[in-house]
Amino acid sequence: MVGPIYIIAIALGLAFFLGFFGKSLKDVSAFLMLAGLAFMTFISGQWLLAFFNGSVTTQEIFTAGFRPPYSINLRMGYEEAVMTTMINVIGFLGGVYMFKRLKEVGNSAMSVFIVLIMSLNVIVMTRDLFNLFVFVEIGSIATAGMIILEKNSKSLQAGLKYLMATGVISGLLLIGIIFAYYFAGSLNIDGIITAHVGVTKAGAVAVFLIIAVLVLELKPFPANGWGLDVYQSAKPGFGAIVSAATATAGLYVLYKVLPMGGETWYPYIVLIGLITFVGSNLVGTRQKDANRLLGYSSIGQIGLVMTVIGLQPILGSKFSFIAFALLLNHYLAKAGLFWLSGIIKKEKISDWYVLRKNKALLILFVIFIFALIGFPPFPSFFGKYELIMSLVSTENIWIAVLILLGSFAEGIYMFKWLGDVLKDEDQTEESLNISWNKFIPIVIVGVSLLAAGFYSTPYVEGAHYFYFIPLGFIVFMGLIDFLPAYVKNTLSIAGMTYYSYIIYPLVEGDLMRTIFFVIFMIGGILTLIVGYNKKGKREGFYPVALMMYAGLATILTSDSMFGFFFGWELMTAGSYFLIIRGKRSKPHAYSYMLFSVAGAYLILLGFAFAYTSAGTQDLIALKDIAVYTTLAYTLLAVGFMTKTASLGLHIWLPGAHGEAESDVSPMVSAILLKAGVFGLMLLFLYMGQQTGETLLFVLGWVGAFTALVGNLAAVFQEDAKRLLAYSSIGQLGYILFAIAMMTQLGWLAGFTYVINHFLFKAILFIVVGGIVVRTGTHNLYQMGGLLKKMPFSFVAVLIGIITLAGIPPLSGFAGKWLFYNAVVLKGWYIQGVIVFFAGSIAFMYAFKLIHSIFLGQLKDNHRNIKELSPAILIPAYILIGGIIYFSAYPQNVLEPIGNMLSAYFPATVDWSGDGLATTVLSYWNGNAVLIIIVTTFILVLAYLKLITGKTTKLEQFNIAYSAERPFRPETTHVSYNMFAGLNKAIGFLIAPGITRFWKNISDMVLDLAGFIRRLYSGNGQVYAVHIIIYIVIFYFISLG
Amino acid sequence: MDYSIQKFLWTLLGLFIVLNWGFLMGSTMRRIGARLAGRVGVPIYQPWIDMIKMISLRTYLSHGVLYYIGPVFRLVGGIGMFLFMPVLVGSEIWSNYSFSGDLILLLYFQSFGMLGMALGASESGSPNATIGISRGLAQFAAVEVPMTLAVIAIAIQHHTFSFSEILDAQQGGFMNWTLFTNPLASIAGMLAMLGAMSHSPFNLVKAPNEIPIGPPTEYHSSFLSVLRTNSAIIHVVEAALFMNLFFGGADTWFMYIIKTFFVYFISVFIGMVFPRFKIEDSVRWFLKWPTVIGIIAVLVAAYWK
Amino acid sequence: MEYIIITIGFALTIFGLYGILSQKNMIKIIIGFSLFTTGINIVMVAIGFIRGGTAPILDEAGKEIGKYVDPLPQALVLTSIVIGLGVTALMLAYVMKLYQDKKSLNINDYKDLKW
Amino acid sequence: MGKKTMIALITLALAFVIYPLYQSYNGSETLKDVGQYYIDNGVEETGAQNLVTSVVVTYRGLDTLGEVTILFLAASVISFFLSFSKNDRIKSRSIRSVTEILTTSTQVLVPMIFMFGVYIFVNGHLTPGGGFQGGAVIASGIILMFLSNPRFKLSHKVIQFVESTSGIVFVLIGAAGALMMDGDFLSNKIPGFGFGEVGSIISAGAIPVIYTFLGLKVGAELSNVLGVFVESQSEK
Repeated sequence: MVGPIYIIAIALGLAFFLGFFGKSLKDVSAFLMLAGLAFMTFISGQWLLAFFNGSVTTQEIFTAGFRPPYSINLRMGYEEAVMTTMINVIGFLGGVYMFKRLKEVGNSAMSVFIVLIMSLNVIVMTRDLFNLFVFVEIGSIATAGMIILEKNSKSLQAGLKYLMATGVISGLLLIGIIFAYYFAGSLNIDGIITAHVGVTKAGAVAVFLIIAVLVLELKPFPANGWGLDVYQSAKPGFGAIVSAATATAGLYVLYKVLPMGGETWYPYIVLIGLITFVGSNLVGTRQKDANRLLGYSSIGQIGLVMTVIGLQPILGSKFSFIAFALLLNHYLAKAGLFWLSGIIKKEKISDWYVLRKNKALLILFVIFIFALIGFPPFPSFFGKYELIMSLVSTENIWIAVLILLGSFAEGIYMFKWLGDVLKDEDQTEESLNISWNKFIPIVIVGVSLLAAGFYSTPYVEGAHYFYFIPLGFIVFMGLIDFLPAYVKNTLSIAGMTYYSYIIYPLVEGDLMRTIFFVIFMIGGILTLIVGYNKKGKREGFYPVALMMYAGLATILTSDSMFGFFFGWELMTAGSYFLIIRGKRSKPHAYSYMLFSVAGAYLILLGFAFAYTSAGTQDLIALKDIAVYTTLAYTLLAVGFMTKTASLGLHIWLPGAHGEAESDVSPMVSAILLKAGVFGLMLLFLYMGQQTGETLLFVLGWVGAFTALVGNLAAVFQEDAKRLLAYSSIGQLGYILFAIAMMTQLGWLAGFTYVINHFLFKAILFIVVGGIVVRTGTHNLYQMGGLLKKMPFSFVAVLIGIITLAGIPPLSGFAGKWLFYNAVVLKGWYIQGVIVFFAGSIAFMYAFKLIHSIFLGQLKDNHRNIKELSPAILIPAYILIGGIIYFSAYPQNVLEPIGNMLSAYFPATVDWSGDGLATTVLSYWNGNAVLIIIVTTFILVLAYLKLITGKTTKLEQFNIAYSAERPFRPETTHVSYNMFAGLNKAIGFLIAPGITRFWKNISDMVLDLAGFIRRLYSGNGQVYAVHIIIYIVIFYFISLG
Repeated sequence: MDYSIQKFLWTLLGLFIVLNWGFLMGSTMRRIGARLAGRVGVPIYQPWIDMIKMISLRTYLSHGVLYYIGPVFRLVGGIGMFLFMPVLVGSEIWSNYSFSGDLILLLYFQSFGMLGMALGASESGSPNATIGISRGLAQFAAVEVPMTLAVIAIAIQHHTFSFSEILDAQQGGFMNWTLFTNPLASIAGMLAMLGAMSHSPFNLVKAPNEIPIGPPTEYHSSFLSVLRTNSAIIHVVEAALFMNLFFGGADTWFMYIIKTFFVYFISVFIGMVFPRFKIEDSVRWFLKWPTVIGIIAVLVAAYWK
Repeated sequence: MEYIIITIGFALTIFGLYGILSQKNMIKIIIGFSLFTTGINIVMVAIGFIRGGTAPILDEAGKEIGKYVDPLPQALVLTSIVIGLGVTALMLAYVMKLYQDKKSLNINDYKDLKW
Repeated sequence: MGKKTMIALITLALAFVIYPLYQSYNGSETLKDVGQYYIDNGVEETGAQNLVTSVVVTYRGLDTLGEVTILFLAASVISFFLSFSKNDRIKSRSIRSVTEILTTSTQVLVPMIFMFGVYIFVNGHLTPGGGFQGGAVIASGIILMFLSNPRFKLSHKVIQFVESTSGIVFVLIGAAGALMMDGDFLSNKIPGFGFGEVGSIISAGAIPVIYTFLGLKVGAELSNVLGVFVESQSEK
């Protein structure tokens, strides 16, 4: 095997050798450089492989034929092999990426570059402090050189600031080193570690200087202005190297040197790392310049890894996986993003929409963003999950909380950026010109990210390769994205059907899961059918839709908390992309994402508490959590409620559902929301009545007010789809209220609402969505009189709203009936009344919907409008079939559920054979009611027909209207501000206070960020001062 | 004779009685109102004449299918309410179809007719109709609150939603009437009734001088006759509902007629003396006093239980 | 003797640092850096000092004394001098370029990148 | 409180931080064992009687390699600036007038300075001094040439050549050590380079060779840096 020492020999030999080449032979020299980097990669790679196979053990490489401490020695162990390979790979790819530019500048640039990579290798391998110092210096000088590959005044300034900063800190490093030698009598790291110089005050100071400087090399917040300037002004191609390779080396050095100080230093590293992670990401929220933003993010991520390094004693056996997963994730994603930035060549993140001109790049961009925020299936997801679990289970809750805060702050700007990229108006004609040498490296890192995620699976308890099956299909759908929509639609439906078939055994026997299985999967297929009326390719729709359904399926089938969370995040990601497809949905998708991420973190914490008390990842761990019981359950409940859009957490929903595409709205409204309900139901069942007494009581009130406010807001909507969206909020309020009662009747009511809401909301959104597309307007008052044009749609909507309003004989009433019984038996009278009030309000918007669309005056521009396409009507009518069946035979559905529930709650409702349901309070025979009403209806209709002769049809405007004929439908169609009276009376209830509340919070965060970032005055000298102050403060915290 | 057919015929008979009693009551009330206003008023048999006139009209104008179906919905709503409520206490024959559902069913079945009316009227495309409906719905929603509170209070008190049981509990002397056993609930309920009957001061729904008779604006001839039939029935049934809830129900047809008349008379009488509310005022009003009383009623009932 | 040396060393380091942090003229800042590094180098030499020791050259002259100072710090100093020189040269080059760019040596004029 | 005072305070705070180091220092009587080891075995192991040299070139040869690299880097980076300032390079630099004394003395001195430099690095393993010192001296000669003749231009080709050759030779010698069985990188026990008799020019194995090339390299690099500075200068 080729010795690691040849990394140095080759690199330097080549660097010097390139001097021979004149300007003429640039190509040769450039290829030589690449060859050299490739060979370095090969050397470290083969060692890595050998260690992977276990065919070698840690090697000490001696120089000059003497043993340490008398001479310098390097070490090549497993860790070193990994690090050097990472460095060299990025070096090689970076070389490929910057190929042209390096050639332009000339041989010297290539030499500098190759020397830089070499120095990083040595920094990782060397075991000699002074040697470390020398190669750190080489690194910084080479960096200072590479900065000015970008030839402008800014990069010059950045370079000088960088030199000043590194100059100061390396001087201090030197002092530390020489005194370490003075006290330990050796420069060898191991020698110093064994010498325990830290025991004396002075020795401690020496060690402190070394550690402090190595920390500062990692650009800790806030003493890092110089580093940020480098990121911002250097060529992105080089920014990738700094962010990925240099940081990797620096982190490893810190990890390597930390033992010199002994255990006492780890907590301080944790502190520094946390401050850096949170602070840097917080300040990043205000950043508009892409490269600087990436700088903030890089520093943040490095801070995170630093934290993990500091946590090494706590994490124990899990340390290696967590640290490596997070490091690798950052390394790949950040390199990719910087390289993308190099292709885009746009400073402002708001100009990045050009990325849309190239689908492949766009997808890669998305991958990188989601990897950074820690979504599945990327390594950071596994890493963060394990990290939080371990932290909480070792009572380090605050660290966990801060880490999640930092990640959230990162999410704030990353998703803002993503939104801009996906949605911003494309104002430029110029197309991206992408040369292969820039494209390939990005693809490589992108793919490696996915692979890395896949291979992290075995390291995490509860993770299965099984979860990746749907992902594979999604990737496949992504690859065939060029096909026309109907083909992909068919494939998706087939795929989903098959997958449902596979996973059905997993839910079979568990009735609750089966119900949600039907809602998620069958509902999913039905909503996909609607997609058939879409023309063209519908690029990017199917992968994300399937991603959402895959997530839902995973939530349903997973038996471990990890699996649940995996599915949850997958579902969130998928739904985000579905929602953001809508024309005006950028801000709504953004707030949806923020709420989802925050909610997910709460859930994660809750799971961590469960894991702590039960010691297992199995979902059963949620049963009677022992530690921080109330807190844990509250966190989980609130987390799930972000998805059910309960009052206070609902502000994302109206826009997200209202602005979504016509067939996406039913997906996210009728189906997606139920995921939150499923979560809550699981939670409540595990939590039990006693444990959650107060929590449940509060949630009951929340549910009631959610129902009231949601419905009230719906009444005053003029936008058809938003009306339905608000109505969803209300309906979910009912459900929350119902299941919070924790009685059999309550849960029966809850299930009835779940099923009904799924059925009628799907119908309404499918049909209304179709109509919105047909009429080309969202506004109810611009529709009207469509009954004659779209009778089938009308019937569908009519059935929908009758169910919604809970009017007998349709199944909506079943919910109301159960509700009344449940409320009175539970004794939640007042809440109950609020809910019933909400119910009668629901009737109002139901009428407003059907009236404004189908009745009243037909508009001139709709005179020759067509009925909706079968693709829309067929699914709708299938769902109507469901409603009719449920209405006619409620017993067949509700009795089994009741029996299932009686396992958890005392049974309070029983069913006689002929469909009569009785409780101690009341009785109801849905079947009979339906028959009676239908019969009466027929009789009365016959009677009317009998007494009525031949009717003549009137013209549209032929009405008694204050003794004159109106001539314009607009003036005659009463829809706008329909319930003015009600609005005057109780409109104040829905003043947008909650929206304002969240607005203020976000403003506060941004102001804080804006205040902090004034530290970065741009003056290199000030940055040097920062460094000194940082060291002093660090000293007083650690040794003072 | 087959039981179900027998039952059907008895119910039909009951319906017939109620209908005519409704007509009679209506005209009587109009006469009383006229007298209070110092007029003579219509003859007692006016409603029947109207019916005959409307049915025998020649021209039948329609705005479309729903315009046609609307009145049917409306009437089914009225008849349904009659069907799902026992007429006479403890009488098997006169219990109608109340076995298929109870108070809760009835409360929600009110909306059935309203929906039909709303659909039919608003298909006519007349803004007056729609305005009337929107006001009606708003007021209905507000009225529901004290109504629900009263019903819940009663349900707590008697621990049932079933009419027969509520009625049984009120038998044996008027002191057992809910009116006396649970006065607060009764007050709330009666106040709600004023709204439900939508007489003045809560009749802005069909404000005769502002939007000519509101929702039914466009209706005439046989359609209107159906609506009139319904309103005749519904008035009696609504009155009967409150009678059953608060006034101990009726064990004979005679008591039935007396009590319904009395209950109905209350609402009309108040209508005579009070001016009309604006819709937002009536909504506020119902959400203020009746609601407060209702809440107290519920709390009291809950406390006693 | 050695105390004087190390005192001077530390003093130079601190003064140099003060110069780096306080001077506005970039040339002066660079001079501050040279002071800074020089001070550190002196400290390093002092660390290697042995009372009564001579230069670690084992020729006749040295052998007579038979007591040598530590050769290691001296070797390190050699290295660090060269490094310091490299850094200084680089800084000068930067400053030169910046000056050609804006015709100013005041570091406060170079704050284009901030926040 | 003025800015300067604040900075002074901050600096003092740092002084306070490192004060324990100063305090702990007491000039030692005895060597650290590493130092002692060099004194005892340095000569036998490396054959150089100047132990600093043996430490620099052999024991800590890797540092030295890094050192050279740093100079090399500095030179290369500064030479970026040339390509940098291609555009804004002022063709006609106003030339300072040079006094007779300077030119004449230069002609006399420069050769001697070069000689001296060469002497220093050739004897690096015997007497104080070595590659770096010698290189520096040579570069000082170059400065003199620049001063005496402003039009003087270094030939980059030559410089590049010297630099690269010497650098490669250094690396190769280092690698040669490693290529031998059980040998190490940068060891100076290389066949062909006898240790000779300590104290003579031809001794200490590879050290003199390395030092010679180091001297050349350092000289070349320093002069290169100077040259670049002079050329990219634009005085108006």
